[in-house]
Amino acid sequence: MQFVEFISTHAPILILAIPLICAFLTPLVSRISDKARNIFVTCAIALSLATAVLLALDIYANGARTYVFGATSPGIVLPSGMNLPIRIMYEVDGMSIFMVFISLIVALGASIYSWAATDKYTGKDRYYTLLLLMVVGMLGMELTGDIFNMFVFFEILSISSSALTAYYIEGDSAEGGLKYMLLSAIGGLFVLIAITLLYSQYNVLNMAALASSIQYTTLDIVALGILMTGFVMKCGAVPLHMVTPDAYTVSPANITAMLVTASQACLYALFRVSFTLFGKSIIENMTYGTVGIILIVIGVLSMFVGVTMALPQHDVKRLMAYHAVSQTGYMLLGVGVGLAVMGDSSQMDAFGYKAMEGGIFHIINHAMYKGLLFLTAGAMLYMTGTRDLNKMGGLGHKMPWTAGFFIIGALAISGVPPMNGFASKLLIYESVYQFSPLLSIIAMVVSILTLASFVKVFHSAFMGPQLSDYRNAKEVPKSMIVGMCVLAAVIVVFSLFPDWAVKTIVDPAVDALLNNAGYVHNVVGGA
Amino acid sequence: MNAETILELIYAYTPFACVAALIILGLYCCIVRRNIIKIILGVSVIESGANLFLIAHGYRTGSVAPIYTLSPSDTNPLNYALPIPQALTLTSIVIGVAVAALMLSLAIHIYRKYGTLDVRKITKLKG
Amino acid sequence: MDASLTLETGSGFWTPVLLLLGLVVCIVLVLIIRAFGEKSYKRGTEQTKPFLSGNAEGNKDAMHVRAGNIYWGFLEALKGYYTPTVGAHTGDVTDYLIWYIGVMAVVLGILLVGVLL
Amino acid sequence: MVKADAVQGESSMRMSKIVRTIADVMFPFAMVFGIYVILHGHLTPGGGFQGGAATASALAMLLVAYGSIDILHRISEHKLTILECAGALIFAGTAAIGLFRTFFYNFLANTGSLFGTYPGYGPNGGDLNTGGVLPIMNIGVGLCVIAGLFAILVIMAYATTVKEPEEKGNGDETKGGH
Repeated sequence: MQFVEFISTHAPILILAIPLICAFLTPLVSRISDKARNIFVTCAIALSLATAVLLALDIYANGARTYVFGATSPGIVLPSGMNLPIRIMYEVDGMSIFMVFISLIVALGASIYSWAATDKYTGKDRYYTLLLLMVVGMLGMELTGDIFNMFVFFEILSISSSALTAYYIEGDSAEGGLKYMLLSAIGGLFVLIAITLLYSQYNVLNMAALASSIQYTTLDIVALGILMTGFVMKCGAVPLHMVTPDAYTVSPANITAMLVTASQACLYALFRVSFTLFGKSIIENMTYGTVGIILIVIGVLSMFVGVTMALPQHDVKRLMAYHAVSQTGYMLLGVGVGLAVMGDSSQMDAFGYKAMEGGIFHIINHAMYKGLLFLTAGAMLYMTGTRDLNKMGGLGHKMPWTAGFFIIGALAISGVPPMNGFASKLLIYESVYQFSPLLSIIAMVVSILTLASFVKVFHSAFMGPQLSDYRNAKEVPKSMIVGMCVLAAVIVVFSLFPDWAVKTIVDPAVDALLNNAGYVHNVVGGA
Repeated sequence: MNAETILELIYAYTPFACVAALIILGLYCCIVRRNIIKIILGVSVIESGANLFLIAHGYRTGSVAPIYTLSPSDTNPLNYALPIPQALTLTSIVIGVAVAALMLSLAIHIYRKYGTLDVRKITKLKG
Repeated sequence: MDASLTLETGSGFWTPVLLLLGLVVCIVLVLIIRAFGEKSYKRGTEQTKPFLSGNAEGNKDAMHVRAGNIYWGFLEALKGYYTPTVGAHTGDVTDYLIWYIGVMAVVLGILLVGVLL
Repeated sequence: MVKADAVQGESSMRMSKIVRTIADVMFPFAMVFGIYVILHGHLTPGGGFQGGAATASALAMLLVAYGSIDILHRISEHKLTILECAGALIFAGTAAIGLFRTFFYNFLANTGSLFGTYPGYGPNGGDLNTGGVLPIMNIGVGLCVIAGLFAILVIMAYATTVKEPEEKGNGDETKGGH
């Protein structure tokens, strides 16, 4: 019992510390055997997930938690005599833990998948170290309550993910990795400049303390713009999406699935900045509409350009990458509508809350089905040795499991009832319709085009007669199927019980984003 | 406004002018130059600008280094330079080293595969 | 948790289990109707071969409609949209940077103007 | 894994005898300086990363003088990886020991034991035996940075000497924390 209490007290850091320490143990463990290392890495992620569940139960019951590093006890936010926090601290609320679930579930599926998917390559100990570091980067961004710490983890995430994108130098992967790294580096530097702008005015880096003291001066507005653009670029929204398809195309399939969650970690950072950090000041200065409309415009552009660019692609992963861009647009649209009416409580109650519910529910749905789709694309690549849809055909005869998972993912992403994608899109359609009917109609058209392009993939890859090139194709190894199963199982659960999912994990996340005063109160007190 | 105030203003704003110059130079280098190595150098220049920006906030005129044991005995505690921006700058330098190392090693691989470092020719991924 | 099977969506609701039940009913109906059909289908006979207006069936590999041919008409009709959009994605990393700086300038402009208004 | 054989241009990579001798002479001084910066990280400007970078640049001097092939005969990339991980584990492990209070808790400070004496009041030369867990973490980060940077340099130098494509290992040392 004492052990559970210990874990529960230190859960915010244990979620992060377990993958971090295991990342550096991985090269030592891999001296024993490959299998031991694979199991070790998966266990690390699973342990972290279990801790996250424990923490989530506590948070849903008792509200947000803070964890202060280096203090004599985790709860000492303000050391004696201080009225602003000086130590690095983690602040975990419903939104953070929601994103932690996404990252860890996808990482779990991807790590199991990579047991067999990487078996023809060498240098796997460093590969797994980087994979765990990537998980650490995402978790750090999502858990931290300190804006500079967020920048550090943002960079750890960029470095490890672009190193993994280019890890197996085949064809053009170095090009994709370099582009991703270059844009992330410059985006990160501008984020740092924005953080400096904030620090120079308020002498504090803690997000809650910053949020309580921000005056919305011209420098603050500049900082907000730079932060927003940086995170929008990393989450892959049009017109800054161009590096996203390039990197997603060339990376190994399980890494692509994790890149999706990496981009969502940046989406989380965007929401955190615009709702929590600047939430109070943009309401006071009545500019929530402007900020919200920026997000909506970017979201609608992403939806439309992403899906139309996906249609002519013949590289299966590039096609899916454009869909990732397009689906990011739904989240930006849903949450952007919420942001645009944030200061108006009547509109907020009428449709803003539902729109945010839809947008945030779509984040977890998208991570699961897009992860699953990328994993099936990896399975096709594993068997056929090509990403080119023009060369594929008839794989359904030999790969029934992959085909089945592909159907689940494709139906979910196209928003076909009864899949989970439909539930979150319905929330978005109905609430956005009250904000502006045109946006809702565009969202529906995009959904139809999504279905069209996945019909194209399904037809050209799985249907048709068996081709002579792939006469020897067979189902992919078991661990890859298990990895896909993890994500497919989550999709099925969310499809059958959307209300349970929304009430249990999505609503606390929405409340956490909107409850800006509570976030501040946890740290600074009073408020 | 006499000459002394103007001079003081110039002293106060010189670091920020340098920051702006470094960032603009770096961006210019990234956008106009075609060689990948030079683009990576441009990123490093922007990074120096960001670091200078951070560190410039930690200093005020006449302050001493924030080393407790080595400072003169009559130092006013308010007269120490701020240590936090220095720690932040160090962190950002570490990150910069890792980023530069990664990008340069990727550039080596690109040169092997494509036989060129010209970004206009490294466009297999497009459309 | 007060979760139920029905998701309230603001102006409507959504119950996946009801839809699934409906689907099951439909499938049962289809199967029942199918059971009334002819039972003369035999595997491996002439019956199962594809019928192409009396022409011989071509090579299996050639019969598959490849991805490049799907939606050809759609793409051809929307050439005016696709040519510039695809062309904008040059693959040149400096262009990406220009986009980034440009969008940052626009966002900053909108935010700064938003305060003034 | 980088193999030190099957390489062309071995002789051309070594510098002249003058350069090698001067590198030999300067090497201990550079090493001592780097280690000084690491060990005094809690007293003077510097610390794990700066000292590690200085030490790695001493090693880089050898790399320039002798060429990557000679260096890879002496120390394998694998050993460097293990050293790097050991450094990172010292850092993270020390932080994790503090978990009986909080992560990163400085449990050694002011206890009188190793690195635990009180810092003297007023101006003084500084006592190495202070700082609690900070020196230990500095040593961990230092090890990590030395091994990581040196591995990157060796591999990049090696990669530019050989013509056939080979599998790469790249930088993953980004221990930040402020």
